[in-house]
Amino acid sequence: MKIEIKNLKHKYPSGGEALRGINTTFEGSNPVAIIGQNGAGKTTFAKHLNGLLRPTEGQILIDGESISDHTTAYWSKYIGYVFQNPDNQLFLETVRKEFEFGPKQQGLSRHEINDRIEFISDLVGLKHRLSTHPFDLNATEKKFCTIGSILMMDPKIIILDEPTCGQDVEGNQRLAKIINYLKNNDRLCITITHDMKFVVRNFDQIIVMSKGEILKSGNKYNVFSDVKTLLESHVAPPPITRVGQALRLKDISFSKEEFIDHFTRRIHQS
Amino acid sequence: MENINNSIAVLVRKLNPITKLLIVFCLGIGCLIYPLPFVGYGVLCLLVILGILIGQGKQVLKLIVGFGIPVTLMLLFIQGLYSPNNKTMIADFGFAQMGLEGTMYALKISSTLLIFLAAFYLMLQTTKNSETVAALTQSGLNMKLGYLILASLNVVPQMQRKVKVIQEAQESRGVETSGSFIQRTKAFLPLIGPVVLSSLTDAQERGMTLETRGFGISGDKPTSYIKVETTGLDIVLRMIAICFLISSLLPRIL
Amino acid sequence: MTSTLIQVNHFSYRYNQETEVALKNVHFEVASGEFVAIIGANGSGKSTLCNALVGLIPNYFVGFSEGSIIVDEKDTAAVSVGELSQTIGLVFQNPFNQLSYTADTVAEELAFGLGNRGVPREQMFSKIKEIAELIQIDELLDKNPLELSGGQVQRVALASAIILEPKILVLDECTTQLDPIGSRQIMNIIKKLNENGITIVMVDHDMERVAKLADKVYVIQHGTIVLGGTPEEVFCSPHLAEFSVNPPDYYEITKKFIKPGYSERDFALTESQAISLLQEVILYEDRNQKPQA
Amino acid sequence: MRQSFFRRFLQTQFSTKALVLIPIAVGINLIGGTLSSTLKLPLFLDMIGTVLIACLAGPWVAALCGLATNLFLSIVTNPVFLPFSIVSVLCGLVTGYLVKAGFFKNKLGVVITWLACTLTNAISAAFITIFIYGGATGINSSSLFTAALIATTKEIMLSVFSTSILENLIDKGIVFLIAYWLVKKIPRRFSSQYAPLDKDYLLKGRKGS
Repeated sequence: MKIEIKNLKHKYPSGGEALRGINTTFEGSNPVAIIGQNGAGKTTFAKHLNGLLRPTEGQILIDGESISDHTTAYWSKYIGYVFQNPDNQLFLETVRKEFEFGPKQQGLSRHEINDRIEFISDLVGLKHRLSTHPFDLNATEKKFCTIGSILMMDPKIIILDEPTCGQDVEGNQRLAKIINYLKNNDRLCITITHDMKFVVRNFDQIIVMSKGEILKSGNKYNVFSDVKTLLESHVAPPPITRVGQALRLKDISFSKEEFIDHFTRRIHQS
Repeated sequence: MENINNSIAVLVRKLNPITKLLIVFCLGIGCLIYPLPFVGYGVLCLLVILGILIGQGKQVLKLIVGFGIPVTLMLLFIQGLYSPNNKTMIADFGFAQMGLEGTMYALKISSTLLIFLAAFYLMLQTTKNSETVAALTQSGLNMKLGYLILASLNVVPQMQRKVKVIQEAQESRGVETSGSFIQRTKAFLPLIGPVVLSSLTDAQERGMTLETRGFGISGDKPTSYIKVETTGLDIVLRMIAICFLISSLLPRIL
Repeated sequence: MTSTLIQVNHFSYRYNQETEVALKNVHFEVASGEFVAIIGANGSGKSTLCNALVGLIPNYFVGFSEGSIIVDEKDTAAVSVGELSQTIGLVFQNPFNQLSYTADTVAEELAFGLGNRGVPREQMFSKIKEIAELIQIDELLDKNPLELSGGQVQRVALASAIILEPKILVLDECTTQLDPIGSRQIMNIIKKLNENGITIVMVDHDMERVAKLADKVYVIQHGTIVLGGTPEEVFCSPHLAEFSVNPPDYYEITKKFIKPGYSERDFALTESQAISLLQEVILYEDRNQKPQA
Repeated sequence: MRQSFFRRFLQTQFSTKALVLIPIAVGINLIGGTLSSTLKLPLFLDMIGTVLIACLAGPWVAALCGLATNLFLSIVTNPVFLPFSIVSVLCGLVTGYLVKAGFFKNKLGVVITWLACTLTNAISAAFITIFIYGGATGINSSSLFTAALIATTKEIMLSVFSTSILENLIDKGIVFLIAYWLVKKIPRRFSSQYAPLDKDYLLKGRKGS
């Protein structure tokens, strides 16, 4: 699936400009991270991608078809959107029922739904929790319940809004696993996040937004070596990268392994 | 609350909320007690004039026309034509006869309704809810009841915002909220469900906040940041309001 | 300065009608002026512990407890939460659930707790002004709290807790719903409060931050404290991984390169430590290799 | 003496935990109405919150919730709603006491509660409509229906009452259906905070586990 965004602009009814001309294309299955300060327009942008918000100007084409031709409910078959706060969508008494909800809307067969539950509940780590009430889950599990309920609809593109907020170590590892699964199964994952450690570990493509515009787009090496963009968008590189930059290592490092490698070279070259 | 700053508006805004409540009450009840409906319409005219003076004329008139006229017509139909008290017939419509007693009754009810409506509206436009509650708690209303009124007024808009977000979240899960009648009916539960469940958890947390801020601890008499004053004008107006109420009683007693 | 402010004595707790206990034999002490961090996986009982410290357990929540918690010589089970709020304040995750919903302005919001306490109106003004300056919300005082951003509301929540002049502040993941700038502002204020003598108990997932700020760290798992001590002791523990906690990244990258003789320390837990330590390493290596070159 | 009784009554019935439920129950009541109008359903559905709160926190909290709902409506939309607070209060009490007596545990009980509440609502609302408003509170489908009935039967009382009961049967029926469905969805973690304490000791766990 391919999403083309052409000169997308969005104005609030109050008159403020939230998006000021965005041009980009999403294609393939390399996961994309959208970063930037609060108020940069990340969520407003993402909400256009499944038709929740309609462009004031410009257009969005999904495989050549204009997004405005159908409702969000129609697009939900192809594009899944996981909201930041799980409480905004959970309302059934067991995790299993939450998982069944989406596919039932699509009219999938009982058999197929059960197969998917089997697989998805394992992927999101809730296999042993299927008969639990979603509100009895802890913060991590609750988040994965909402992610699972969207994955159950098997969308080609999935948008995650701040999935890392309030997550513990295990939650972050599981998220990484899910993002990797999506990548390997030809599904595109677009994620909004503030957690730079998480970004550099899991995303091939990064979009930096600021004041309703795309400031920079590229891989982590391009983005985090561009000091001007980082300053302008108030994005701080992950801790390891900062240490590397402070020590003036020649190559930029994003993981402990990379750092150790680069630092070893630094002390041996001297 | 619109900020019209002519001297009368400022004066009305400065009145003690209890004075205003008392005036609303006395005007309404007074007109209800007085046997003829015309006093009520007179008072209503005065209220409209007051509304115009403090820059709310348009809204008050809109209220009277939009709500008052239909109600009056309806009441005239029900009471004027079919009241069991009708004895003196004043008009004949063929299918029913119009009675004087019922017509008078209908007019009185509608005038009282409109006075309450207009006076209450003007009061709300010129008073902050928090001031009213502060005034009431200072004259003995239980803290908890005061909290309830204010919290309800503030929580509900917050919840309505939440409904919007939930609607988006459920549309993203394939819930059609704008399709056929059956589709729309089906959408009701996925929308109200998260509202109820998440609001319950919110309420629990808000309770924690109240407790840790010492809400309802026994012992100290609570104080308020909002100062409500009772001026000489307040006392004069209160006396006039009560006099109005008593004088409306006179024709009944005499 | 080393007097004990909080004393948790073999405290256990189970919520009403739950099968599992939420806290099991928790036992630790907090000294006056300390900055304590509580870390652990989600669902391990961190929030329950916070609620117990401020007296919401057992006074607000329904359940069963054993053991006791003594806060500033008061048994939390014996006094009301309201009374305890003069000693210990709580700020938690969701900013908008920490408003009283009775106030039209931030100033009224701050006055809510004072009003419940019966503080005369004249005294409210000076207190509100003082706290608003401390928490940097003076320009918000006349705004409607419901129209502020999450970060601003969280600062208002912090101010509403501080204005009651507690000796201890309990922070339950109070920055998770904020963006990096918002949480940095909050953390700076908290640091300042701690420097002013307020004891802090903070639940957090950000290990870099915990290592930088905390005097003591407790790791909690399945409702029990499994590890405790200074950040150095805790993050160097060989068992850390068993409790689903990772040390700050700085630890591993420095540990790897520090050989005896480089420096007094042999690992770093904060960014500045890491940079200065590794600079020493570079200097040392440069010096040692030059003669051979 | 009366003052202190009232105080004590407030203390026991309206703990902070119960009190904070009222604003959100008011919200649920109103949102039921707004939702059904945004979804263009021909219903009011303005009592869901009151029924829920009756199940969680008892009759008096539910009654107060009814009062607060009408107070809200009269402040925000139209003071006409104020006298109808009595209706909401009575409905809250009736529902609350029936729930307390265990009527909400099975479907038959829900039907009984529904009928009881409908009757309470219809009778009290009809009384207020007639004695305070003289028969109509505005022009809408129900008052037009009332007018038509009056024109044919010539009986004001009977007409207002029949309109009221018809309207309520359907509306409250759906309210109770939704509320019953929602009550079952309330997580135990939450409802147990309003339930009486179970009797087992702390570390022994619950019976049967």
